[in-house]
Amino acid sequence: MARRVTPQWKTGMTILAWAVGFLIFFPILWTILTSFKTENDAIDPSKFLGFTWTGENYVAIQEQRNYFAFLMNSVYLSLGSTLLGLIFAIPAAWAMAFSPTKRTKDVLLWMLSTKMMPAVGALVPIYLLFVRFGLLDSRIGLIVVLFVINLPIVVWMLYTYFKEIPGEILEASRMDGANLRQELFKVLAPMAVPGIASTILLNVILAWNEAFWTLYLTTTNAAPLTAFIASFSSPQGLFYAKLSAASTLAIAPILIIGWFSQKQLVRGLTFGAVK
Amino acid sequence: MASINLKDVQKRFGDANIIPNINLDIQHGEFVVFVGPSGCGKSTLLRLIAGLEDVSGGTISIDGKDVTNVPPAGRQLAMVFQSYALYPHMTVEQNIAFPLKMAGESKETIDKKVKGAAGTLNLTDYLHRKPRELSGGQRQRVAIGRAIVRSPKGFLFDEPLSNLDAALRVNMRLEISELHAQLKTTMIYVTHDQVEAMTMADKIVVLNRGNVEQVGSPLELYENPRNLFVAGFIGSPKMNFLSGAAAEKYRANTIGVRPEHLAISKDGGELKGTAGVSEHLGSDTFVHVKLDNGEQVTARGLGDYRVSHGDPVYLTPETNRIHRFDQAGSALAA
Amino acid sequence: MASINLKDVQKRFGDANIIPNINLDIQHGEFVVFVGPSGCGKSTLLRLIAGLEDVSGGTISIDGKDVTNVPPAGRQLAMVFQSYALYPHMTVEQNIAFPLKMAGESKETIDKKVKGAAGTLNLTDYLHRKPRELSGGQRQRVAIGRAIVRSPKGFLFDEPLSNLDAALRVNMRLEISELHAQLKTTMIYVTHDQVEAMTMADKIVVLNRGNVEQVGSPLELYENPRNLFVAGFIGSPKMNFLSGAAAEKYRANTIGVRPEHLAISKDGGELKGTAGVSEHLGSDTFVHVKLDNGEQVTARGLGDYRVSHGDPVYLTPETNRIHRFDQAGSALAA
Amino acid sequence: MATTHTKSAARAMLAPSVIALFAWMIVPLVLTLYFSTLNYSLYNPIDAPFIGFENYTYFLSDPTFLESFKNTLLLVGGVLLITILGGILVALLMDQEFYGQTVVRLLVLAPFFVMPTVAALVWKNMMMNPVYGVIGYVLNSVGIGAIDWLTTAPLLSVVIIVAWQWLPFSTLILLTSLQSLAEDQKEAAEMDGAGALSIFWYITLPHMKRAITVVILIQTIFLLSVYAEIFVTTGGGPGAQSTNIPFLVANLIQQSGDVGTASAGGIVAVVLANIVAFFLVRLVGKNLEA
Amino acid sequence: QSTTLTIGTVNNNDMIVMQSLTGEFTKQHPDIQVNWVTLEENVLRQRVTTDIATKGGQFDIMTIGTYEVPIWSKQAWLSPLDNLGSDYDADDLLPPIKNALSTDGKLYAAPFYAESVMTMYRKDLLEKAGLKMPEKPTWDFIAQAAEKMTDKSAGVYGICLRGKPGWGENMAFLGNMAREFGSNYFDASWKPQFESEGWKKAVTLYVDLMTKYGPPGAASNGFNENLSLFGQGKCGMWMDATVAASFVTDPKQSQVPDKVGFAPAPCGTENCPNQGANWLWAWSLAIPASSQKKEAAEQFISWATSKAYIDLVAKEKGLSNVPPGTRQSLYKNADYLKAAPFAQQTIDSINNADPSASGDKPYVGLQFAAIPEFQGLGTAVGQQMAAALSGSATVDQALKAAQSQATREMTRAGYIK
Ligand SMILES: Nc1ncnc2c1ncn2[C@@H]1O[C@H](COP(=O)(O)OP(=O)(O)OP(=O)(O)O)[C@@H](O)[C@H]1O
Ligand SMILES: Nc1ncnc2c1ncn2[C@@H]1O[C@H](COP(=O)(O)OP(=O)(O)OP(=O)(O)O)[C@@H](O)[C@H]1O
Ligand SMILES: [Mg+2]
Ligand SMILES: [Mg+2]
Repeated sequence: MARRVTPQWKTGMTILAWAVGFLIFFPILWTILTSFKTENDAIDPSKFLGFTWTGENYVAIQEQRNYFAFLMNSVYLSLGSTLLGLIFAIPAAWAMAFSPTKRTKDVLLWMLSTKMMPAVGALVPIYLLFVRFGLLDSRIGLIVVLFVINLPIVVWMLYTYFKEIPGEILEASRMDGANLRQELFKVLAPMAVPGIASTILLNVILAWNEAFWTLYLTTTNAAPLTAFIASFSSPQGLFYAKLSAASTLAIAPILIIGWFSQKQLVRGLTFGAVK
Repeated sequence: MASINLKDVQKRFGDANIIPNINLDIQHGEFVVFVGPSGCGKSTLLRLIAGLEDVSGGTISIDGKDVTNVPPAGRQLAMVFQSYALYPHMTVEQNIAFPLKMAGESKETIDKKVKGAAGTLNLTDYLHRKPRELSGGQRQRVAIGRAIVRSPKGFLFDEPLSNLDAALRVNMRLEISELHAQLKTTMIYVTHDQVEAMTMADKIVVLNRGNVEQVGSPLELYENPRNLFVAGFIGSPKMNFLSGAAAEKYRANTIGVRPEHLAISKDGGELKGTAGVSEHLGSDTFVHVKLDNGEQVTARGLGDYRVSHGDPVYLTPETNRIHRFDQAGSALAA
Repeated sequence: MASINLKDVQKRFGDANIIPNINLDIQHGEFVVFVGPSGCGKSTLLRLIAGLEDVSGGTISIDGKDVTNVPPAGRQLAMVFQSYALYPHMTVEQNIAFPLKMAGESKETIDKKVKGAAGTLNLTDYLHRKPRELSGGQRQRVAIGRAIVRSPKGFLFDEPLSNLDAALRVNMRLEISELHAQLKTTMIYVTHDQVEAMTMADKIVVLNRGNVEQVGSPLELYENPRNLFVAGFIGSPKMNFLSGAAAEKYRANTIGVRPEHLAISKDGGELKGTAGVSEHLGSDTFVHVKLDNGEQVTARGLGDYRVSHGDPVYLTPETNRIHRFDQAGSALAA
Repeated sequence: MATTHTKSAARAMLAPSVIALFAWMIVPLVLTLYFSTLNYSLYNPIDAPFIGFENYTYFLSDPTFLESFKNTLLLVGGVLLITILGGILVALLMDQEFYGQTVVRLLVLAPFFVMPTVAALVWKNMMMNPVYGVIGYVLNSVGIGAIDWLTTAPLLSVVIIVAWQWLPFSTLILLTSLQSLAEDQKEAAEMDGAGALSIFWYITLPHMKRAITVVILIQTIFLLSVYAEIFVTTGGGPGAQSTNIPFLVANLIQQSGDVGTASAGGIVAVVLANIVAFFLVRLVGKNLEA
Repeated sequence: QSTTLTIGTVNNNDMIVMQSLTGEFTKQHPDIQVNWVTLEENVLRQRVTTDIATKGGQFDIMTIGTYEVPIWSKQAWLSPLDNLGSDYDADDLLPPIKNALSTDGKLYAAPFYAESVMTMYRKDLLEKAGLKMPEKPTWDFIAQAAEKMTDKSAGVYGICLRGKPGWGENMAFLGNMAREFGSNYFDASWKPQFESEGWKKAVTLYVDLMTKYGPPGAASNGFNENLSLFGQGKCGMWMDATVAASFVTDPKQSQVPDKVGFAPAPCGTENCPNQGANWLWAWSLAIPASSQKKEAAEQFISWATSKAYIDLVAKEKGLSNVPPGTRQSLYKNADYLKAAPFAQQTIDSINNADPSASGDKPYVGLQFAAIPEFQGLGTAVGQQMAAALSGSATVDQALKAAQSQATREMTRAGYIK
């Protein structure tokens, strides 16, 4: 933890890491660049940076659809379902990580197995239910759906992270008179910050990118960015640049969320807590 | 302040029967020390009392109330963990303040109490550090601090001073004794340190493989160990055991003499042997002697006692300090 | 077997200057014990030597070769961590075998050595357990086992016996001493236990706030502490310090007398006082006495020495055992 | 650790999640089971007679069914292989000290932020297209010649796209796991004479075991249901070369409106997924404990 | 009080123009508000199908095609458009289109724009090749021209055709082409015809042309991809929907706007049906029977498919950009015929297209068969065709597989007894 790395090593790693990062990021970079091209430049793969920059695609897009309405829905849906997910999953993961029984593993696997049903298979039943309860095109209905479909993942992730935390620290808090809620939110949660941060990030992304239910169960009031994108994929005529602009708009907010949560994905905190 | 009673308490981990059956009564305000070999079940017993583990059988009551199924928070005991179990995301200050916060104390009270405890524990300079930036002993002190700021019904200390230096340890010993004298709170204290056990305890419980070997005041155990195990366990360096002719002379299967009751001389005495290694502690010198009958004993001499390896020496036990044991290892009446 | 030299070694953690400047020579095959108050930098120094931390300045050499920038593996030292640092996913057996496996030993050799070490450490029954199923002392023994199975150039022990019971501790002490006698490997040993320090060390290094206060053989430190700090730190209970008239009598600012050199009597003596608490260790009794001039001192009596709280007592220091210190705290020549 | 009290608390804490998931599972499941026995077409929803297992036999006798099943396994296996191995390597790299760590980490995580549809569109049109795509352009300029990815290697193309999307996930999980490895264990291993490789093999990898297991299980679940990427890029073709089970089932309902057969297909998919999961759990499940 | 209409539509250019002009409509009808749900074609189709089939009632107006209208109107899922207003002039609609959108003489959807098929070609390249486009091109001529026009080193490919599998993608083209060689999807007893002579010839030629003279990656090229290729000047000829014409002649989207010529779709046999114009499609607006806002919805449809709307677009976006293929009056407008060089060919093609059922063709539709099973079946067959094109199967294998798959499906659906 306290050993210096040699400057050569650091330089080497810097080059390697940036190269890998660049390669992995390249398709997105290309999309962002393309979004500033004219449609004719967009289909010429030899134009990397040497093109005339234009913002016309963004203007065109905003003229067609109200980006912010979709954005706000995406924000509501992903944050809402994530919040709901955490409220349900933190206790559940705590239970399975720190009070395991013979059946814990089965329960965990069963949770995952609820995700095995192909979504289309459940489409008609769910659609009928939504019609029945008047939930179509409502944010709340969709938040609930996104919450349940991601719940197994959230539980799983938290479970793994919680498992790494020495149980004795929780015991200490019990001795210190903390009740269950305090144990969970004052002691466990802060210790698991990196894990919870990546879980939140993951869940937000999954909810943000969920493109089946969000398309089928919304029309306008609750339609998120997936619907926004669906209105830009493959229109007639050249569309790479406009598609890129729309994609950039759809990715940008979550990249920003990623940027902030990235700082939370810090080194594990348990070091030094127990012998 | 609480009385704690264990009735037929048992604990198994899977197949391993760690605590076969323990009965124990701890009175209001008593200072009880658990001693026993490593792995004998001291920490487990503490955790059972704390409510951190379920008993496999039997009942635990506090103040006469059966608490066997009461969760830890409901038992109102404070504990210092052998492994410290600090909150890694909190500073020293927050760690110590945590139980007070849980008890809903006011900010000023908390502040005052934390400052006080930190002062006692020499932690004032470290209040804003996180546990990972502390030395081993400092971490242990934080763990102690966290336990002593509250006013619980009883304290459970699991080797709380093991990583402290002698001076600090003496201080802390006095602090804890004083705390006890002040609050008259029941305390259960696990230690491997003979000095701690002897000086702090009202009552020592000697454990061995999950069984109570003997319960009594420190001097009682020192002077009248019930059996070979207790005799060998209490006192450091441990009691010398002699069998054969030397023992028969006292009509016993085995006799025990503590090093401090074995006078050493170069001129003459009851038992003859050859000096082995001498350990010079400064205050005392422990001479390891190989008796002519092949038995190995240790005798205590003065701090500046010198004897060369291989020299013949003579040892004389203080007759009235001899402990006699029968074949089964039980002590025989004096 | 290696000589280890520290030259102007410094260590800072951020702003905190933990080790201002240390020079230290450790000879081939020496057994060196580091002692010092909790938080004084012992573990840090060990980690610097091990190569687990970078020095902020200065050089470390092993066998005359500068290893300041050599990674731990290249230094070929074995270490017992204060925090144990066991591998949680490996059984006891695998934990102990790990360094041997890394050294590419054959399966049989590994097996033999692991069995051997486990026997020595009373761990044979636990070989297939994972660390989390062990008691504190058992974990510590695994950590020791992991270090001693190999044949490194030197050993670094960070409070390796702190969680063991007295009997086991004596055993382990002898085991380690024997290991040292056998292998003649350089050993650096951190401990808070006076007995360990006094009996095991060829050389004790007394640290205080990251500085070396004194280096010397155990008896040297005991008998000729260079200053008040060392005098107070070595020996338990600690040396009594007297100033004022009593000291002036010996032409010193302060004089020090160890409890064992202070004869206690109810009849008469040099210093008069009132008995306070008596601590009965069985082997000895420590009587805390409040002198008439208000100073607080401790005297050692025999194990069965009894004196009631509040009784007048008289103390007589052994004149030739008195330590004299000047105003700055440095020892004055005898 | 566990006491009756914590155990009953645990049950109470687990209950809401279990109930929510159970409801989410059982309602559609029962309805789907019911539909799967009907001759229920979206285009003729009023008249849906009971036909027993006919939907199942029809679905299972679909000539593309076996190929889809094989493709499903290949897709899952291929992506897992790439993302686990790649994820470990990238996570190790990201764990090193280098300049611009935050930025690079974000770059590496970014593909996961991209909606599957968008990712597929971008790869199809701007990367893999032999005329407009960057890959083709690069291959052309080094003289190898553009490859028509989606026609010549349709399944591989889908694997590449999906792996690109999921690599960040495994990297993220593995990186978080790497960072929770207590430093003193690595230090102890170093003291024990372990080299970088040994430390990785004996300390780091066992530590990451659970994380790897989780990545495998979670990804498998998602990969078993890959749809958008296929829909956008190859449309399952040519032939059925890149059709997987979900795509097959989805086509039934979305192209033919055949709810009955799609439901049967859904049930079959669930069963198959459970079989796959069962073997996976046998393979890696023990890492979940402890 | 005000009514809010939710309109589901595809993201094609003409619809996007319609959205941008919504303000004009709401100005005229201040009590009506309009919410647009714009989705990609496939997604929209699935979305509205689910909704209408489950009576979800999410949409007041849906954009659907000539494929859905006959099926849905038979299910009574659509409201007849009997109240489009006095000045709507339904008789001005092109007869083939109007027929295709009517069931039992009632109009169930109003055409927004319509298309048939034609040949688009590069006049300059053809000239360079020393050829001249005949008035009625044959596939023999096309093959010859494709060979001559191809110059792969310059990135010019003689012919671009749809390859992307899908009933609305490659099957639209191949269904049309098969008819140019005299074959249908099904015979009078609903037996699939994929192994008939016409299909064999058509697909063999198609694969042959595309592998020799087509662009790389043809098997994943759909309408849009070909549009880009053609606009880039990479294609010599392209047979596809007539709507493409306004893009390839638009200087903003095309690099060859004035080098494009238009000709009828080629024929493979002497007497090819409908002169080769075996394609008819109209994106149309319809009202689900479940809509509570039928009146307002009809007002909107009336506005969006009216002559006045065409004038409005002409004014705002230019005359050549008006939605084509729906109204006779547009093709009587000399200005339009001048501004849109493709107009004549478009109207001719549409007028030639006759989708109605006949003796040997039991289904409505040309490039598709208007039965519910066709989507799935057509797409599955389309996959086989793509496999043939990509070389992973021979033409015979592909057609055989197509035949057996289709037979299986039709048997199950009860068409084949
Ligand atoms: N990472 C760190 N950041 C800041 N300060 C640190 C860090 N690690 C240790 N320290 C400080 O350095 C000093 C020396 O620590 P070290 O662990 O060497 O003490 P020690 O002598 O081993 O004490 P103990 O006997 O209590 O184990 C302590 O005051 C400690 O708080
Ligand atoms: N979770 C567990 N599973 C199995 N055995 C266990 C578990 N926890 C403890 N043990 C065993 O129970 C015995 C008693 O352990 P305990 O921690 O109570 O010992 P201890 O007396 O505190 O020892 P020490 O002085 O070394 O701390 C030990 O032999 C230990 O190996
Ligand atoms: Mg213990
Ligand atoms: Mg230390």
